[in-house]
Amino acid sequence: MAKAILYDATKCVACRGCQVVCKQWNELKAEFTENRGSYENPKDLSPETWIKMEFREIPRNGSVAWLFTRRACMHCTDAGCVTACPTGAVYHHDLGFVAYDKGKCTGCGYCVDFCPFEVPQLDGSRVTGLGRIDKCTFCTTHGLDRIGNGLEPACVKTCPPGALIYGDRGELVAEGNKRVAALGGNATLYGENELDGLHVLYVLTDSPETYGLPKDPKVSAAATAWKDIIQPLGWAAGGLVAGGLLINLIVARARQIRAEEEK
Amino acid sequence: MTNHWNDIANADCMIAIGSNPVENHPAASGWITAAKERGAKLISVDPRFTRTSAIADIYCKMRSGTDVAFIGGIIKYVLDEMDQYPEKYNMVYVTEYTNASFLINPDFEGPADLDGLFSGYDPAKRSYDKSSWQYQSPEEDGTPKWDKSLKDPNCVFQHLKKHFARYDVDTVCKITGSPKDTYLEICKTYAATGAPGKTGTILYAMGTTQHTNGTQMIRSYAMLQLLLGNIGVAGGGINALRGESNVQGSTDHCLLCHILPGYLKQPTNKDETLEKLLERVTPKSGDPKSANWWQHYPKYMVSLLKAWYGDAATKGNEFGYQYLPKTTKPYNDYSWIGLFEEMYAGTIKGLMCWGQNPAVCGPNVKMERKAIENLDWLVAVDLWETETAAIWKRPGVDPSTIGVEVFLLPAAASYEKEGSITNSGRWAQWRYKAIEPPGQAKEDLWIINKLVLKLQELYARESGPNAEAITKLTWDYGDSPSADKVAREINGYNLTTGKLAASFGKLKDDGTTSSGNWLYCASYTEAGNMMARRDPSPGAFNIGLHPKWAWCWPVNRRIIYNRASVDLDGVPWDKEHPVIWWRNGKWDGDVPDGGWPPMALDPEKTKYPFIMKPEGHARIFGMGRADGPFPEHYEPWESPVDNLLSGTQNDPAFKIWGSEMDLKGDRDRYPIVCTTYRLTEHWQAGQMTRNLPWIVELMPEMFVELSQELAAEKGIVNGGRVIVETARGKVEGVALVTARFKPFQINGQTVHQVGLPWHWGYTGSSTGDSANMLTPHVGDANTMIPEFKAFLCDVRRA
Amino acid sequence: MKLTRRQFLKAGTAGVGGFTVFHTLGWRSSPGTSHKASALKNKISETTTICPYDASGCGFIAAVEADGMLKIEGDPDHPINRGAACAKGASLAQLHQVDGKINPRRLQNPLYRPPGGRDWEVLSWDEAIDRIARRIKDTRDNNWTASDGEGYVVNRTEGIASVGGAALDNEECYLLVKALRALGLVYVEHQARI
Amino acid sequence: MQEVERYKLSTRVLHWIVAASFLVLAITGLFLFAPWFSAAAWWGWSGVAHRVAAAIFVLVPVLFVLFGNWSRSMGFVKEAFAWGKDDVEWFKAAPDYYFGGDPSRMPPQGHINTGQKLYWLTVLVASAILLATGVIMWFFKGIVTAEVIQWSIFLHSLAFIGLGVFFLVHFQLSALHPRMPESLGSMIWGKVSAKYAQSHHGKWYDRTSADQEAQEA
Repeated sequence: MAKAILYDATKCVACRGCQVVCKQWNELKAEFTENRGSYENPKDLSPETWIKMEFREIPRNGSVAWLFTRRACMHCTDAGCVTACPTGAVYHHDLGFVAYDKGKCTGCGYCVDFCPFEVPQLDGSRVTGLGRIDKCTFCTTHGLDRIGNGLEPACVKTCPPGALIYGDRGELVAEGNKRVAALGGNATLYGENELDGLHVLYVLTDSPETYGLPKDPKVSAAATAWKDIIQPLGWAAGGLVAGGLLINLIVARARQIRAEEEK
Repeated sequence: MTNHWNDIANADCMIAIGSNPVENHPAASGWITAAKERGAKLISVDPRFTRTSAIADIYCKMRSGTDVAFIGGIIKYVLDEMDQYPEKYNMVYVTEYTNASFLINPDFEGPADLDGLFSGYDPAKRSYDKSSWQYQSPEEDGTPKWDKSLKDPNCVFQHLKKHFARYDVDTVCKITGSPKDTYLEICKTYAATGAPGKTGTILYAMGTTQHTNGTQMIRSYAMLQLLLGNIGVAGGGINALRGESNVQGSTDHCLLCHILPGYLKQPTNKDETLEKLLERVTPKSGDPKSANWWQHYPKYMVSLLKAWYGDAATKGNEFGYQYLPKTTKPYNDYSWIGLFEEMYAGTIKGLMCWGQNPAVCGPNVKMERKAIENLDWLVAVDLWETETAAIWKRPGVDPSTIGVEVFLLPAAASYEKEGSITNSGRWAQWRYKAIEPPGQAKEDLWIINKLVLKLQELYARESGPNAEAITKLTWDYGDSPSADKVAREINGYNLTTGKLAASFGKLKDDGTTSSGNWLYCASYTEAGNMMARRDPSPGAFNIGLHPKWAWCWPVNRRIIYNRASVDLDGVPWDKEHPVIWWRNGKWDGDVPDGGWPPMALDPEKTKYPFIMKPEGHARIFGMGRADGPFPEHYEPWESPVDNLLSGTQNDPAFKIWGSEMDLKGDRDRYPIVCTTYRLTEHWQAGQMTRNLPWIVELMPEMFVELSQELAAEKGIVNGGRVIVETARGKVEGVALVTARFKPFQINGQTVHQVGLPWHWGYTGSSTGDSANMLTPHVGDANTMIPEFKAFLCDVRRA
Repeated sequence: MKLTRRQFLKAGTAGVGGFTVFHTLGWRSSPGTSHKASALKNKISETTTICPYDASGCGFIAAVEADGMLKIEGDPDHPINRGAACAKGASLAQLHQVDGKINPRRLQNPLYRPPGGRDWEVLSWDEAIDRIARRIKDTRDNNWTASDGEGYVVNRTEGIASVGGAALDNEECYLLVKALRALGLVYVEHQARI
Repeated sequence: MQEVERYKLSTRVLHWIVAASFLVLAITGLFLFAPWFSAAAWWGWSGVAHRVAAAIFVLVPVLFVLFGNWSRSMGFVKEAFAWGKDDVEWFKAAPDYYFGGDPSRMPPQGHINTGQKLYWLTVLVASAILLATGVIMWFFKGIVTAEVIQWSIFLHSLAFIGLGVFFLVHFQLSALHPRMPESLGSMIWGKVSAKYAQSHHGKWYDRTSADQEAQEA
């Protein structure tokens, strides 16, 4: 049974307890930041910041609305990172979300390159490519596994207004649709069908773009091409040639020996 | 809070005014969300669109310091409606439970007659002779003189109508700068909670208290709530959302100049004997239906003295009353501003700071820092190197020129020790030690104990003036006191049996009981430490009282004045959310405000519900205040506009101090309104958050919020640097240009307002300018709480 | 074992309903004595505490491991916050510990700065208490008002002031006010005024 | 026994430098095809090795071209593109020959034979692709669109497959194949026997011996 998080932007107050509790649970360090004319910080997700709240001011009804959005891994079903990850370090957990096994990571950074939400971030040197890649693991990091121990994710537990709910994805989709219907207007449930279904669902009062979310996210064909073409092709070509060469070697040697004997 | 956090969920409408609960009480604000889920409306009134406004159903901007006008307009709206549609309101509540029907001395005149003043004003003393503000003498049987039809021109209700007749919507909006249609929507929405069975709550905080007329603003809230029948009911009340974890407890224990534990009065010089004190402070009522709870004052005072002086407190020595210091000046002169004025003048030589950081948190800190510099010695007990302790390190000073000797003592954090704290909803909750404090850090309890033991030793050896006050002080906590033992002392004992006192009803004035704080009597009984209880069941009527979770004063009553939540037959106004209910000859539900039967059922034995007032009725007319029995709109001390309502520009009764650093800015030089506030991410003077890396990451720098319009005018860009200057000082910060601040149209004039968080200072991991460099050294006429929220500034690009 | 030792921070009682109002929730009652309960492993201590920031009175659970690692999360049994924590509450552990070590900003010794001094000096507690008590006594005795200008006996000192208390526990506030008034202080103030 | 110089020292040095860097590149790149090797990635240090090797793989030949004999270098490059009728013959005869058939049916070959030429061509083309896409992936993140990066990754991998597979053939034929006993040695010592040269690179042998004779005469 797939699990998910429902984020209700109408309830969120951007207290950012989730941002901090995520750091506590996952033992992440604080980052150096600056005030850039906003309440928002750090600048973006990073290996030390797996979730951050975004603040947006938009005009509404002659006044202003202050929209808050959760920015963290969306745990896509059609996940660019999972598709692109050559080693299976990023994988779909049995419960549907995108988990991450650091032990298998080669640091290739393809997950960074193929995420339609630009969630995983490489923090390190551009020259050497050395650095850390990390992202929300839905609290399943080895040794810090809440889900496996029957707990809800840390961000969900900490959310004071209950803007985050953890549960069966199907139920949450139904709940989200109910809330969106009650809100009316431009309200949207984001994530029900995007990328074959996200495991973080958003109840939004307005269009996804208003909240900075891509309207119709897609995983690049190149990601699929890598997993579906490159890897099989690589093994097929490599295997065939290696096999051919082996036969060639055996045959050639045998015939040469025979020729020498004949001589 | 008259009610408590969980109770907010029972409200039908909530006004957050002078508060920003979502940002400053984020977790408890879950109960606001819970109310909204039930369909309740949230109204956010604030000069700035906040995170509370972001989830509000109605947001209305209001210029800082104009609350009385804002609420006055709603009161007028309600009074007008009461004339036309009395059935929409709970007139029984207004007539029977408040003093609306009481007749006032015919000499009384108000601002409508006296150009903004009340009768009895003496401009030279800036104070009132209140003799005309009194009830007419009661009938012979003790019954007050009243007119239950509310028609007598001398009754409170008619005075009220006359007073607020001037607060029409147009005038109000010209003063506050609120959009008229939004304002009317608020009047309509909130007035709807006046229907019997409907409830509204007012959530306020320092945005209200920190004005020269803050007390009157709060009174305007309370009066509105009384008119709407919203006090004592579930989902109602007026709720001060307090800002520090134990500021309720520290107030209850009265670490304040004018009171002793349990809100007993600090004796003045004229209270020469205990008898004279008790005579002055114990209220009397001739009305047999008035419980007049404070008549028990002597029991609480004597029990306090017994707790402090034990066997040395005897009838013969007035229970040690003479050991206590007495004051001479009006009490406000000893309060914060007066204290720092005296320190500045050099009277005060030594200062102890217990987890407080005046160099950041005080008003006009430029002056208060100078005052701290004047001390001979300073003891700071804290977790961190505070700005106060590091006063000699502050930017721009040469340490060698600063003579103050500083002791900085390392204290334990909240979970490095054991004890209780009392939240805003009056719940006293016990907490435990999770980990040893780092290094040599010690509990404050340990530090206080060591100091007192040493002082007792010194005075026993060397003596000194009034030495017995120290040597005879009961101080038997051993080398390392346990919070448990102290908690028992606070609760008090029956000294005859040696058992813990069961409740303050059992306290006596003959020296046979002790209680360190009568309000906390029943918090620790023979049944155990009530504050440590952890049964989360919601309790009676399922309104979230949680009566077995921890303990709340008084006597575990979760909603105070709850006898006003029922009609004269003891039946709840709101049967969906009953607080108490008279059934089968007894009260069910919360601990009632006295167990007397309902007013209509047993006129002999019953008592009025507002038991803390000698007249038993809630005071719509409040004769106790320094600046008038009704709230009147006055402009802040520094204001960009003239008072539109009268020729009296400022509250006439607050004290103005005269040191050379108590400067006032004029509106030509400083045309912009400035206010200060807190953020979700930081706390108070900032040491408790500016030293936590996770928090600093979220809010790394001091900033200034201003409107796009003002920024355009001044050439300020978002993310750039900006300087805010007042007559007192200037601060620099990052400019946060936002659509959440909008200029006000005040009587046809454009008035800008800017705002700054006040969390920064010069020590710690994240440093920045202190907003209190800007604030004035004036305070409320009644409480002397400083004016942090409305003053004048100018803004420019750095 | 890391996996199980995390269980102390219990799952929210609310589950999918999240922040459902108590009307529909049905609180499970827990034993009245469970305050220091349920150390799951002998390497763990688990303690309930109340948040030291605003006056909401939110409950937290502090868990300490044998190696001193500290984590503090909202107490799911607590009626006010039901396991929730804002940014400040969620940072509580950093009051004590940052990245597994004592917060380097915490004071760990009594410090002394002499008049005109340019730096702190470390004092022992005994020395600190002795010196402070001496300052208090001297200042009190030298600035003693036995009777005021109006001829009344007042027995007070205006030479010493005390501020603060909202960050202390009730028991500490009480002992403090008891001591201060016994010393004859009248300038006693704290956060409630400002 | 008479020997013929087949590779100059500089050529051999260049070959082995390029070969070594290629091996590093191939192995560190191969981790992406072989998840069970991921531990060998050493938390991304393999990526560093890949980048260092890439720099060597690209820069060393470039330096050789820049500071070496320009016409000789161009001669090498031209060799890859010089195709003729003999190459067709070679393709016809090669399968049997390499499976140990009668060598006499092989048409005479130049300095490098058709197969080697094909490999050399692959090296040049694939390297160009690897270089271009590699540079994009390395230096242009955040500058070009995600799509460009994504397709660069695809092409880089594709080029690697082509080159890698051909490399296997090259390795076998030059180091293991019984028909090419002197091939490996020639790249190490630079010389082959005249007999080997005559049988494997007839045209070249004829030309070089003619040159030699001319010089001697």
